[in-house]
Amino acid sequence: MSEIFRAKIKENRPLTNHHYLLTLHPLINIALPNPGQFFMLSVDESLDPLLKRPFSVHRTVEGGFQILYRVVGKATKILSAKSPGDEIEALGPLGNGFPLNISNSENVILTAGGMGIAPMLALADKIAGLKPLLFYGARTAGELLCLDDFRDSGIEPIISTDDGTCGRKGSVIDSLESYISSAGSNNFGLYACGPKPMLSSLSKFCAKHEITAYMALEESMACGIGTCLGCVVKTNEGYKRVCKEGPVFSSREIIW
Amino acid sequence: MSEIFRAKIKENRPLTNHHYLLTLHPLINIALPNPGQFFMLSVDESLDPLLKRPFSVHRTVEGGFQILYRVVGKATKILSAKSPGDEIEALGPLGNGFPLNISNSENVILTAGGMGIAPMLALADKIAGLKPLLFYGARTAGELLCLDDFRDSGIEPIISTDDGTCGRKGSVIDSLESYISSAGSNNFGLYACGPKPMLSSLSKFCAKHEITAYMALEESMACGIGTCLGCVVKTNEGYKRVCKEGPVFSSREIIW
Amino acid sequence: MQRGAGLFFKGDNLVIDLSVSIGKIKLKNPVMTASGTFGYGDEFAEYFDIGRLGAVVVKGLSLKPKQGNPPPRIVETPAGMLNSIGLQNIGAEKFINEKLPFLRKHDTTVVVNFFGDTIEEYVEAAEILSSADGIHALEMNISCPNKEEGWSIFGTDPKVTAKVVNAVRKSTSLNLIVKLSPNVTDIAQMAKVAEDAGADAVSLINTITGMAVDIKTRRPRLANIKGGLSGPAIRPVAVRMVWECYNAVKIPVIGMGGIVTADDAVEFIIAGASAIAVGTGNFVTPLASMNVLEGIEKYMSDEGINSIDELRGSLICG
Amino acid sequence: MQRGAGLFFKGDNLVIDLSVSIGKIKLKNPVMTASGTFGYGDEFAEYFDIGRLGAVVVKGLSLKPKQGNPPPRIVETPAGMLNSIGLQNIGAEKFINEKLPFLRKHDTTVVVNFFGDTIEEYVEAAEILSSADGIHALEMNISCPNKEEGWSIFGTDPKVTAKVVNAVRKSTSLNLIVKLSPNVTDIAQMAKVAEDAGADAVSLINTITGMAVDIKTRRPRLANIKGGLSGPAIRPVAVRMVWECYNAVKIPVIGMGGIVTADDAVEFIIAGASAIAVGTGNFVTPLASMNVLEGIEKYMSDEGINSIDELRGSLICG
Ligand SMILES: Cc1cc2nc3c(=O)[nH]c(=O)nc-3n(C[C@H](O)[C@H](O)[C@H](O)COP(=O)(O)OP(=O)(O)OC[C@H]3O[C@@H](n4cnc5c(N)ncnc54)[C@H](O)[C@@H]3O)c2cc1C
Ligand SMILES: Cc1cc2nc3c(=O)[nH]c(=O)nc-3n(C[C@H](O)[C@H](O)[C@H](O)COP(=O)(O)OP(=O)(O)OC[C@H]3O[C@@H](n4cnc5c(N)ncnc54)[C@H](O)[C@@H]3O)c2cc1C
Ligand SMILES: Cc1cc2nc3c(=O)[nH]c(=O)nc-3n(C[C@H](O)[C@H](O)[C@H](O)COP(=O)(O)O)c2cc1C
Ligand SMILES: Cc1cc2nc3c(=O)[nH]c(=O)nc-3n(C[C@H](O)[C@H](O)[C@H](O)COP(=O)(O)O)c2cc1C
Ligand code: FES
Ligand code: FES
Repeated sequence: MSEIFRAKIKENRPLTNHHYLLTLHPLINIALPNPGQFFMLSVDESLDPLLKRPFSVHRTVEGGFQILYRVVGKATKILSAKSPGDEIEALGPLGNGFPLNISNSENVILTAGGMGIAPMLALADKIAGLKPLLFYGARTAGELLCLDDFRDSGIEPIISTDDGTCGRKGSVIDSLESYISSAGSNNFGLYACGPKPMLSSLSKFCAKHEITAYMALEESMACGIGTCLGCVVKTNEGYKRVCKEGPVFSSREIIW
Repeated sequence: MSEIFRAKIKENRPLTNHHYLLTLHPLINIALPNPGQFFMLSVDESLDPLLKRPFSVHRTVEGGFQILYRVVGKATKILSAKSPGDEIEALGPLGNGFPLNISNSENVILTAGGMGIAPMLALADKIAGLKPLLFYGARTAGELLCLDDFRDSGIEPIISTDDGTCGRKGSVIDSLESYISSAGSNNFGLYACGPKPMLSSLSKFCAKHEITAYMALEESMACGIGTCLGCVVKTNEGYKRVCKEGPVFSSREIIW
Repeated sequence: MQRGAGLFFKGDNLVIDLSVSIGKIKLKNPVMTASGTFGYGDEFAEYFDIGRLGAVVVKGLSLKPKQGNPPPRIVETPAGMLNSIGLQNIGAEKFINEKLPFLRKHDTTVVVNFFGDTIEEYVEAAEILSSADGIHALEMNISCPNKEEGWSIFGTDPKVTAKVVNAVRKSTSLNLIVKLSPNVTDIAQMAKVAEDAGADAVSLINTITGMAVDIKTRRPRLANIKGGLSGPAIRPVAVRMVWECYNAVKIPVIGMGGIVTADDAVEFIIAGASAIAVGTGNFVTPLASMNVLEGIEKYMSDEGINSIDELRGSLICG
Repeated sequence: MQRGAGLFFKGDNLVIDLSVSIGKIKLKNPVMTASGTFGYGDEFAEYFDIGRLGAVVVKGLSLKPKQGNPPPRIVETPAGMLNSIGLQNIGAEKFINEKLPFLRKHDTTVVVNFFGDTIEEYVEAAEILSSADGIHALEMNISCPNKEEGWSIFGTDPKVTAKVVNAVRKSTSLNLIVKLSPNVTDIAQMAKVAEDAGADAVSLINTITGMAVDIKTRRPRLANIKGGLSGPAIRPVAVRMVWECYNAVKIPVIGMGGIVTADDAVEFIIAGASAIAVGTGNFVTPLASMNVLEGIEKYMSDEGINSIDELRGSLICG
């Protein structure tokens, strides 16, 4: 059950120059969001921006939930100027979320590129007991977020950066692939979130090694609830809606 | 010379539930605005609202100037939520302003209806030495603004309210007319600002008594600088631009 | 006061009558949903009782299922959005079997929007839909390409429009609403063509064709290159066209284009709309249609207007 | 780097060439002003050096002065505005005597927008303007009523359009830009008609006809009832139409409609515009055209694009 509701901003903390951690307290009771689910947020009443914007649940906290966001355009810029006490309208939780009952629980791997880290903390909170590994890539050291939060959950991020300023130089996929190739096992439970090129090359890698990855996709959205058919991705069963059948899909079904 | 400039909000003080006193400090040197002149203000970068909004200069103060505004719609609502330190874009000072050298300096009368009070304080500041009378009408006592500011300048407002909650019950024009009719002189210098029906009936009264009133008009504006031809009023010399030939016109020239 | 029923009583006196007639059917209030923005109604039932609406208009259906255009399919523009969904739908049959039973359970008028690639497909779809139980009216979308005549749009050539509306008219006895394309020189002429061809009502406007470019990649923002512009940005165009059609035809005009609030809706009714539809507004907030309904009630009660009939076309000119 | 001159040098190497050709004339950069939003240029000279612009296009002139429509003449709409100025202007003669000398003093191309109520008026105005010194091009506005043929718009009937453009073409040897109305079914057809009738370029879009209603008074918000919609709201429609015309004609296309920032302008150029004009954007901030010019320079330098020719029509489809 999702709801349309007003939420109070509890905190809107800058983490870097363009990343913020938003804590929202819904003014009504809403369903507890699952990792991989998302909310549509209105930033104000103006007709520009017009549509709500989708954001993954980053973490559930006492009294509400958190969103980790990057300022990229109109809505996120306005959001970044909001103060504690301000209210916004929200819709959610939406989408399917990550499947948590994956069988091969011994080698669980989280893979995040850039803002793809946002839903991973909620997931780590849920499955910390499975002692997952986290492969985390960013452009540069200054864009790495929430490292301590993962460490607090007992997960030491395996980092790569495009410019080599932290961890291994190169893409997170390179890092992951060399790990898996050397591990000598295909018994992996993989979760991933990140930019399209990353997910697409991860899908190819997984196909080759007969691994299934669950990946959270992004598409431009208008409604977020399955009615506009704006957010589709191509799958082997035709177009599916990222907001409704997703945002989490199996790497086996997406046609890139 | 008018300028396009950024200004810092020094104060944005609520006076009633829907009236605010905004103090702006331009970040560059601008010409000192004359009473009756106005500024076009952007409230933010959003395309809704799109156009700048015109506001009379209420008072010039150390470091800048003040605007007295009422929240009526989109832009004024957004403006009312601004905080000291926020910056906005402004254009001005614009328009002609009140002529200050009216000959019959012995009986100077200011007439204000509703928000028409906004430019009157700047005018009073300039011509306090002429000991003007102020006839001031509002719907109800709670909407009377800046009474003490006028008193500080030695002007005791002659008040009327539509509902009789303060001063004489009825329109400010009734009040003014009965004063003038009983004064036995036509030697008046009249300044007025207020809603159209008030200015129109004042014009008729002035025509009958052969008095000239200078009145600040309002029209919807797009550019504020005379290029769009959107803000015209009908005069006995054809359409004139409120933003350029006005906003102050002689009551003799306007065709209502 | 009883909300949502169309008739409002205060004591024993009838106070506000929200009901409106569209051809042979009566809606309990003038608030409809615009096709393609409300799915088949089921998703919205999670947020409010869709039975309170004057009518639910479903996503456009064709004879056979259609997969639509490749993504990206939507992009936001100033106070509006472009879409190139490409009329993706589950097909008339699946709709009747899987979606209609749900709608039948609600106390609202069901309007089915449909289209075809050829006149025959229009006719066949109309026939199948007319034989189903629980459909109160058909809305034919003529803003779609005509496979037989060089893929030009059915709704932009008066002769083709007359032909397709005539053919559908003969194949259904249901209330027939013709949904007009705004991408024409003379919308009033198109409304007259629809009226003459037997339409019970016209609805307008469909989206205005537009385009947006990603200046980084130098590609169109929609995979389909062009798309349909909707939302508040187009409202002034929609209100103008509704007024022109209201002055040109005798059949009811259903107005839409950029309605988000009740004030927006009232503009259309004053300009001549018998009913209005909320489209992109449903994406701004899923409660938009309810907000519009409640706001119209409030406006009428504030202004002392007793019936939509009194408000409709009441524009004072001059 | 030398700003505003069109050619950019870094050391001895030519880096960015902003100049564009419109028919027989060359603009130093593609940034023009849209008629009716820049007056006769003098007001804006208070805020920046108008000599930096590619071209100044002045408010539409007619043979005789016109007083225009009664107020209210403008109303804001979502991300746009409606205007019904009614083509108020001081007349061709007064313009030549009182305004042109000022414009001549600036190092910019002067484009004079004009119109008539009849074909004869168009021709006479064109002749008078052609004989004046310091006018580089004429832009004929065909979005205005034709007194002789039932007040329908010159620019919406291809036959009438051909007639009036032909007549003007014969009466001037100046560069002739035909400004198209977007209120038509097929804009590409209208561009072709203008090309065939001898236009050196087409410019588009003019405003889209719209309307707004004050729900309190139940009156139109414009005294003239209908007006022209402009501003960012219409940009997607304008970009689409520019692209359609670019693909249909060989003469240059000048794009406008909702340009406020350089990014907006670049969309038009990628879609095929040889030059662009800032209209309503000038009201958002009087520096809009300068911001657009500087932003285009920056975009080209960031993206490593050396000339507008390279950017124009570079849309990658498929
Ligand atoms: C299911 C889902 C979950 C998401 N979760 C998060 C999250 O947890 N944190 C977060 O920061 N963002 C998240 N996003 C992306 C977020 O929705 C966009 O960043 C946001 O909508 C941008 O809005 P804006 O108005 O600031 O930018 P706009 O002004 O709309 O766009 C600015 C620029 O960013 C680009 N852009 C817009 N949306 C996206 C996108 N989805 N991906 C890449 N580029 C885009 C545009 O093309 C444009 O160039 C998520 C998206 C989806 C679909
Ligand atoms: C020269 C000039 C000087 C002005 N000085 C002041 C001033 O000192 N203080 C002040 O509070 N206001 C002043 N105004 C009016 C002010 O510009 C408007 O109130 C403001 O533009 C409203 O913007 P908005 O976006 O909040 O309202 P909108 O959303 O644009 O409009 C909301 C409602 O208010 C109505 N409205 C809009 N503008 C006006 C207007 N000018 N007069 C009456 N109704 C209007 C609209 O029709 C609409 O119904 C002045 C106007 C002019 C032309
Ligand atoms: C995502 C989307 C899908 C649409 N699908 C259809 C459709 O299938 N059939 C149809 O006739 N109109 C369709 N429309 C047009 C709307 O019904 C409506 O006419 C238009 O959007 C204008 O109204 P609005 O501005 O309120 O959205 C669609 C519009 C949108 C935004
Ligand atoms: C107030 C105003 C006056 C205008 N006057 C004219 C005119 O005289 N002649 C003309 O061809 N176009 C005129 N236009 C149309 C503009 O030149 C331009 O084509 C249109 O506004 C779209 O561009 P924009 O969205 O950037 O404003 C006018 C537009 C506005 C807003
Ligand atoms: S965003 Fe509308 S269907 Fe997914
Ligand atoms: S507001 Fe543009 S001319 Fe006055």
